[in-house]
Amino acid sequence: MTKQEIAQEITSEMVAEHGLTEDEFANIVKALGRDPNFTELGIYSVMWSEHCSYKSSKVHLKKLPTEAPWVICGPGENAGVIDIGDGQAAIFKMESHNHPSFIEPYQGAATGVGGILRDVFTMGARPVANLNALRFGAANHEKTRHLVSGVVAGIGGYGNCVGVPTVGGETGFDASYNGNILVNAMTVGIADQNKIFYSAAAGMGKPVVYVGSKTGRDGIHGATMASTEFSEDNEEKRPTVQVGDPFTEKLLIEACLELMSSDAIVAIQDMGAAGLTSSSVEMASKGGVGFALNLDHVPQREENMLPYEMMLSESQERMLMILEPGKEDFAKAIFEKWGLDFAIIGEITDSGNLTLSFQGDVVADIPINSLVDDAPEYERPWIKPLSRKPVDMDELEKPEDYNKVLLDLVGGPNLSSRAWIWEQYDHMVMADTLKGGRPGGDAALVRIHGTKKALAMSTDCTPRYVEADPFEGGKQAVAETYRNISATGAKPLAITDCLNFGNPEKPEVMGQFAKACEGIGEACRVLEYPVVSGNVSLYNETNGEAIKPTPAIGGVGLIENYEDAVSIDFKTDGHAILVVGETEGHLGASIYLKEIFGLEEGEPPFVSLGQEKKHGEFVRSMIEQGHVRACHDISDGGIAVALAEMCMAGDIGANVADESDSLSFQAWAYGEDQARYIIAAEEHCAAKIMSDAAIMGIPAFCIGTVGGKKLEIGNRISIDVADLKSAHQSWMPNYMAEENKKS
Amino acid sequence: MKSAVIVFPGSNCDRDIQVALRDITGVEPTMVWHGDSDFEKVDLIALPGGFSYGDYLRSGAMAPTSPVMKEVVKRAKDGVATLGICNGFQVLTEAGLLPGALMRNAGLKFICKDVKLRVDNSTSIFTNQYEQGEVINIPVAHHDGNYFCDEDTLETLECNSRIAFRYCDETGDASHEANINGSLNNIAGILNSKGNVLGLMPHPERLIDPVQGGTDGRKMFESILGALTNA
Amino acid sequence: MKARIHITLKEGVLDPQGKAIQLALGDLGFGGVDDVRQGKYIEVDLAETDASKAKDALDDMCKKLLSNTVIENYTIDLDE
Amino acid sequence: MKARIHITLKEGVLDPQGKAIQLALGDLGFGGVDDVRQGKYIEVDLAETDASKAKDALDDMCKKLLSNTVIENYTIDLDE
Ligand SMILES: Nc1ncnc2c1ncn2[C@@H]1O[C@H](COP(=O)(O)OP(=O)(O)O)[C@@H](O)[C@H]1O
Ligand SMILES: [Mg+2]
Repeated sequence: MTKQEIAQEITSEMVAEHGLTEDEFANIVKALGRDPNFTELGIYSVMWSEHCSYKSSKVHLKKLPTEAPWVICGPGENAGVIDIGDGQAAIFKMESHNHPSFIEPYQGAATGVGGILRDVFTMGARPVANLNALRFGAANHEKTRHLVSGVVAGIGGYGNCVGVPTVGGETGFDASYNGNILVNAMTVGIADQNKIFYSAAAGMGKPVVYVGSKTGRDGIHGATMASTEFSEDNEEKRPTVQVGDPFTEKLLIEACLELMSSDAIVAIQDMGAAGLTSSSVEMASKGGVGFALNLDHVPQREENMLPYEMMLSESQERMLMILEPGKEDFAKAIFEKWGLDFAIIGEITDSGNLTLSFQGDVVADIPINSLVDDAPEYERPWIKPLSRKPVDMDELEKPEDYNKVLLDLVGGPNLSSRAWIWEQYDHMVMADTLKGGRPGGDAALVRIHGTKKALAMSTDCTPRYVEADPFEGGKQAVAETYRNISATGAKPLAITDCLNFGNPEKPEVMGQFAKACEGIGEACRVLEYPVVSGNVSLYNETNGEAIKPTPAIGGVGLIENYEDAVSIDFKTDGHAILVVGETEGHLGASIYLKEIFGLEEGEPPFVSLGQEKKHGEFVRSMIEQGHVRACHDISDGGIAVALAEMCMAGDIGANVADESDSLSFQAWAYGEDQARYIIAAEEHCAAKIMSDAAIMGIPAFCIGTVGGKKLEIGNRISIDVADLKSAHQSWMPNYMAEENKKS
Repeated sequence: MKSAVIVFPGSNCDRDIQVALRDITGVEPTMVWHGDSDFEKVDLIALPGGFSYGDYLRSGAMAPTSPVMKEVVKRAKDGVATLGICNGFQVLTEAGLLPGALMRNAGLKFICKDVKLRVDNSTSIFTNQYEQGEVINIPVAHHDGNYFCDEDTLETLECNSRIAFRYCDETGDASHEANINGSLNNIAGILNSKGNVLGLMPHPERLIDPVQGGTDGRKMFESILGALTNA
Repeated sequence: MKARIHITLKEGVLDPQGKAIQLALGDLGFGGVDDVRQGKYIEVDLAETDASKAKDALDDMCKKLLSNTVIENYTIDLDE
Repeated sequence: MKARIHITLKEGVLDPQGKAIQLALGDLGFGGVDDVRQGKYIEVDLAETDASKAKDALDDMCKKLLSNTVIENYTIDLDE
């Protein structure tokens, strides 16, 4: 692009190329009272993109509950903040980097981690844990291995170097993600409540300061790319991919935290999608002020950069802040000590405009409120998703060999061990990851440094359910994190979400979105488990094929004394095994149907939120009272898979009675009824648990005992734990070993 | 016992080792910034894990260019106890305080998990609380831990009991299968000829409290404490 | 037949390694280092004896495995 | 003045990356790949205009930082 190009008149093609509709363009002209120039068009296009403006999703997101007495800051800031006692706060958020990761899996995933880390430390928190929710295409799809290998290496490459442990997540394989993988990264940080930093700019004349890496022409239009569908030839029209520099990020964390321990910062914001544009516009808009920036002062990595490029660049590892006047030199010394760029690029004005100057000319002058408040907001048409018929299990031939079924499930793509993944992540750096909270359990447990408290974290979503019934599926995703956290003994406090869906312009997709949001909201209300931050990723479609609706939920909870926490592994011979919750044998939309029969049919299990809450509270109180030796929630694959996981984790067998009664064995063993847990406890504790449960009207049954080398369930299942483990642990490494083999 | 932890830009296990040293020696270690060319007299110098200078170019390659390393090299050569963990080990080899080099893991992937180590020298200042041949459990977390040196060096290391730790299986056998990263002779940690410098890839500072999954790392710090306070 | 392949970052793509090396050289007292870019160098020994066939195969290898064409360029030199 | 530096593993030093590439090429169906060695390629822009001074400085850089002489060799080419 040359200077002439910048000065050129705006044509309708240019408007379309920027992803703006004619109506939207007309609104720009109205807001400005004139035609925008090229730089201004670029700025509007990113601010009004789906990614930055949430234009299709806003109306639905407004319905999510965001408050609780322990919520310090809900959605709207860089990340959500909750009270975890003793004057401390947990700050967290989840974000997608789906499109970039499909194009360049290593750098896409790496920069996704970098971006979410910045969202968290920009608020004053030291990041203490990373999680990642990943969805790949079918295992046999030609691109899948390459994407898995790149994404995992990228997440590890960034997180390991920065020195934040990657402690959990989830990984699924399904053909609906063949052309659109999902890479959702979550960061959790800890701050002192009196040292939380926000983004609202204030104070006429105060300096606007740029710190971190220099600006290059990286990823210009990333935000617009995340706001359109993929087509085959998108892959060719690659915008410059951003390359992450985790070393610089580490320095940036340390430098920012060092500066934050003083009182020099008025406001601070990371430069994420749409870089300098969105960071300055958001800071100014929140504070109701104007910004005058001199682009000549922006640290630049490449030559002859134009205002358009500087404003839209998505170069990584950069932050924008407002300093108290007089503190510039003090701040500069800190950034220089850490070897980072520091530049005063402008000041706060009372014009209410974003005014950019470049080589002596004013090159853009836009009312800030028009970029934010006038951004389009659509109530896109949607239709209620069709409800599915229940599956008639009697029509299906029953498996002959239930041992094989169980081995196929725990040794298949979706339930096999993810150790191949998490062993590439440093999940112990910072030395606060608790043994029982290492990856592989229900929720990750990270001790709050220097205290007896620990955070419990889990990401969950069952897209099979959301596809079958977005409302129930939305509820279930929230409920599963609630359960995973409760199963460790921690109290679930709040969630972040990452709502991954297809093209919102399609009424069916919008219907999924609307209903899933309703379900999430409902679950949050009943469970007193509000949404404090989140992210929406739409247009996850290729050639018109949408992904399964995937509202990934990241839950965070707290345990007051980590010595009380329990893990999923069966421990010792003789412990009684209990099931808490009602087993009704629901097989619709189950993993059993999908993986054993190849069927994706039926309604998902109904989620009784009342039971979820009651059972979760009960399990937590039993753990707190010290009655529980091991605990695991029952989810994909039902009782049989949960038992197998507990045996494998503890390297010990279990002898369980076939309690199917009036249900068929398959329904009893593999049904995915919600609000259930498996508990192992010493015999006298088991009796206490059952009597307490009876008093409270909670179903709790003893189904067997821990011990031996085999998992035995009635006379249908008898497998050496060693064989279960070998099936469970070998799928991923074997699969990935084929990486370069011709398909 | 006084100790110093050297902090390079990109170090990220500096706090972990600081906590371990404080806990076990009862004395707050001095944190020394890479840009400082001098620091107070200490009994132990610790080079932490992490990614000094991003581990760009080669792991540990750039740290020796920092001002503090001139002083570290000098003191280590004068006999001050010097411990390099993970990236610290890589820095020690790059700085010439230990022989050989740490190359990319044979499997090419980053590895983070608990591994078994056999203690092959239980007389050094770093290892005297372990039994000879004891099998211990310690986490590793590295991408470049594949120890290499020339044949003569290897023989010298073997003949002089300078191999402190080897990757092994549960029975203590330093088998091929137990060799997680392709290191020559399953080497996980080595001593210099005077015995005052130890470099190892595993992270003993991550296993000092039972809730972390065990306490096999404590004994290393207890060994150092015992050796250096009695001396 | 022996091939030498150079893989370098495309122009404009951030090179954190090169940048870090440049800084370290400065710390070591080397003045006047204006820029450093780091790439890969791969030597491949091929059984193929026909230069044009070898070149085609190498080109394919670079595209499919050796280079990441999203951010890297490659050049192939054949020793003949 | 621009220099091109090649850093390669010494003979006898096992090259895990090269081996992995060789295997992967085989898996991808490329036959007849007898050996692969991976090295580094570094481009340095120097302010120095005197070739012999530049060469000396570069040699020093390679010894002190760019290569690990325990395992690596280097060569320096100067564009003049
Ligand atoms: N991408 C990943 N990164 C780190 N840990 C993962 C990843 N995928 C799965 N895990 C871990 O594997 C275990 C099993 O995951 P999942 O099947 O989702 O558990 P659950 O069904 O209990 O929610 C969890 O401990 C989870 O944290
Ligand atoms: Mg989970």
